[in-house]
Amino acid sequence: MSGFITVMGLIMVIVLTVLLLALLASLVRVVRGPTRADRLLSVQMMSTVGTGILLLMAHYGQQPALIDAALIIALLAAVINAALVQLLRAPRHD
Amino acid sequence: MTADGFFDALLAMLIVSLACGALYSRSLYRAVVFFIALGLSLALVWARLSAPDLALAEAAIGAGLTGVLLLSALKHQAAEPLRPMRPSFQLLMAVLTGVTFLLVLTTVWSMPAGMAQVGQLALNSVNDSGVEHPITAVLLNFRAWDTLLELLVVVLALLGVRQLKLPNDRLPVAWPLLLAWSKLLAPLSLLLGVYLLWRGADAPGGAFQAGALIGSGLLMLKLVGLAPTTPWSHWGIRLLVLLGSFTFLLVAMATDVFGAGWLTYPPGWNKALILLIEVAATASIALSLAMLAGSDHRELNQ
Amino acid sequence: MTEVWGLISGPVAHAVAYGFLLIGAFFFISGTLGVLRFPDIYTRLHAITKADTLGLGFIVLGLCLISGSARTSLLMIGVWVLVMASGATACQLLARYEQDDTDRERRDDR
Amino acid sequence: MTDVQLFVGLGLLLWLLGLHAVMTHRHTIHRLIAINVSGSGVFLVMVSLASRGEGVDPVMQALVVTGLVVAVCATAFALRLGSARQQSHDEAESPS
Repeated sequence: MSGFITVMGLIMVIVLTVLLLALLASLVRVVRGPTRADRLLSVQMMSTVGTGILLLMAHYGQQPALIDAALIIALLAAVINAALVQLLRAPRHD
Repeated sequence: MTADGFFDALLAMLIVSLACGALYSRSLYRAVVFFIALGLSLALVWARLSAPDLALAEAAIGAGLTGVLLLSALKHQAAEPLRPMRPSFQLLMAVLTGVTFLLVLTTVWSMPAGMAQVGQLALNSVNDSGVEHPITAVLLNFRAWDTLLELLVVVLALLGVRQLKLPNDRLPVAWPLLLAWSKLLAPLSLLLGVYLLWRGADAPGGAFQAGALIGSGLLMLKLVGLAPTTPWSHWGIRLLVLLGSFTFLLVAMATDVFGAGWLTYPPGWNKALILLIEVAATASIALSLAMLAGSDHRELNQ
Repeated sequence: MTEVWGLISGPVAHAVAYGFLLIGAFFFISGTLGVLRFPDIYTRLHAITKADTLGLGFIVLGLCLISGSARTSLLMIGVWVLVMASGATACQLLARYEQDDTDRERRDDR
Repeated sequence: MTDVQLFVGLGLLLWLLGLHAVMTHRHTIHRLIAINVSGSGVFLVMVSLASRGEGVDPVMQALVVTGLVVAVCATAFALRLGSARQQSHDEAESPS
């Protein structure tokens, strides 16, 4: 049984590592761009990956409150996208 | 190297590269995006350091509000060229900060393990505070003075912004998709905020996280032009901004005059009083943060 | 009923759950590759908002099976639905922003 | 090196990187970002020191929650100050 549990732990670590590497990879998009939307796309990606990591950590570290944090991050990534579109859009020439 | 250590090292690497990106990008927009991403990742660090309260607060404040603030500041900036300082000066500063880093690092690493006495004291007396969650107990009972002053800082910041001559600009008309989306998102943030406030008594959450969350929902409505105007000249708005500090001060004075002393809640009443203060503080924080970030000339300077 | 519950919380279900986690990781890898390799913003948006959301869905599914508690599972499914909705909307918003930006003069990205 | 030491080191690094950037940048928004980064470094040091012992020190964490809210208020005020300055600068430059 103990062997079974360590396999599970290993899978958990593998998945967490994959997600963290995805987070690091999204930085490439911020650096290389080339457009503004591209750079903000990486924020969207980080929020999706970050929610995944938080959910896994909530299970792994027995901290159910992290699920709430994941919920908030998902919500506020959407707010940031909306803010970009509203604030940095070229104003209409009327 | 253990699995946990590997995870920590990756996380630390991520944070350092994000910070370097935020600090040393040539383009201002890139720096802002890096900074938003840094806020998101710091939430992961707080989660790792078993501080879920902070993860919640950072997710709401560091990732959401600060991002909107910086993006709206970016809008007003002219395309000012970034003039770096002389290389010799930069090098000097790098050497100075490097030496400081080594000195402080050796000091902090040699600090003894174990919790400070006051932390232990707080943990031991949570049961007398009226709430089960130790951090809420510290914020609203043991160190309520700090929290009261903090609410005043929020009000002060808003008053400070009122003194400035703000640019009077109009946002473009929002796309229908954005309107529909924010009509969905704003009630959701209110719901989630109330949920966090309610959970704050016995689990991570509380007035600040809830206030920041509701504030960002309100801010989003302001950005797309759906929110009713909140002019400072209206007495209701002023009352709502000051509600948190007033309630707190009233409770403090009442306990001082009729009870055992300044902010020493009478036994049996503490849960109700804490809840009262928290609800008032949440409303004030939400409105103040939304106005700090999103109100313009018409609303703040009459 | 007890038999069903035993099957859900038993070792078989756990094995399936960890399989779901691995599938989720696979989708995250493919989404990341898409973001790194695809040629323009529209295809990259596609990679992020489809592959990564699907990956998160599998991870949520796996964690739901492992946790076996209704409240946690509901919250996690809520997170997934929210990410799905925000992904879809963000995709549209960013793509339109990009188009709006290109339609006008090509602004440099300071 | 334990995890606490790693995160304390990381916090100090953030603090000093931010400090360095505050001193070497001229643009308002850049400087504000730098101040916020170094603030996050300070929070990081405090929280990792709080998780040294057996349990988690609630006083430190409560202080950091307070600090986050104060930081965002100060940043908002400073950014508004910056854009107000920019505006008066523009008005002084324009001939009208």
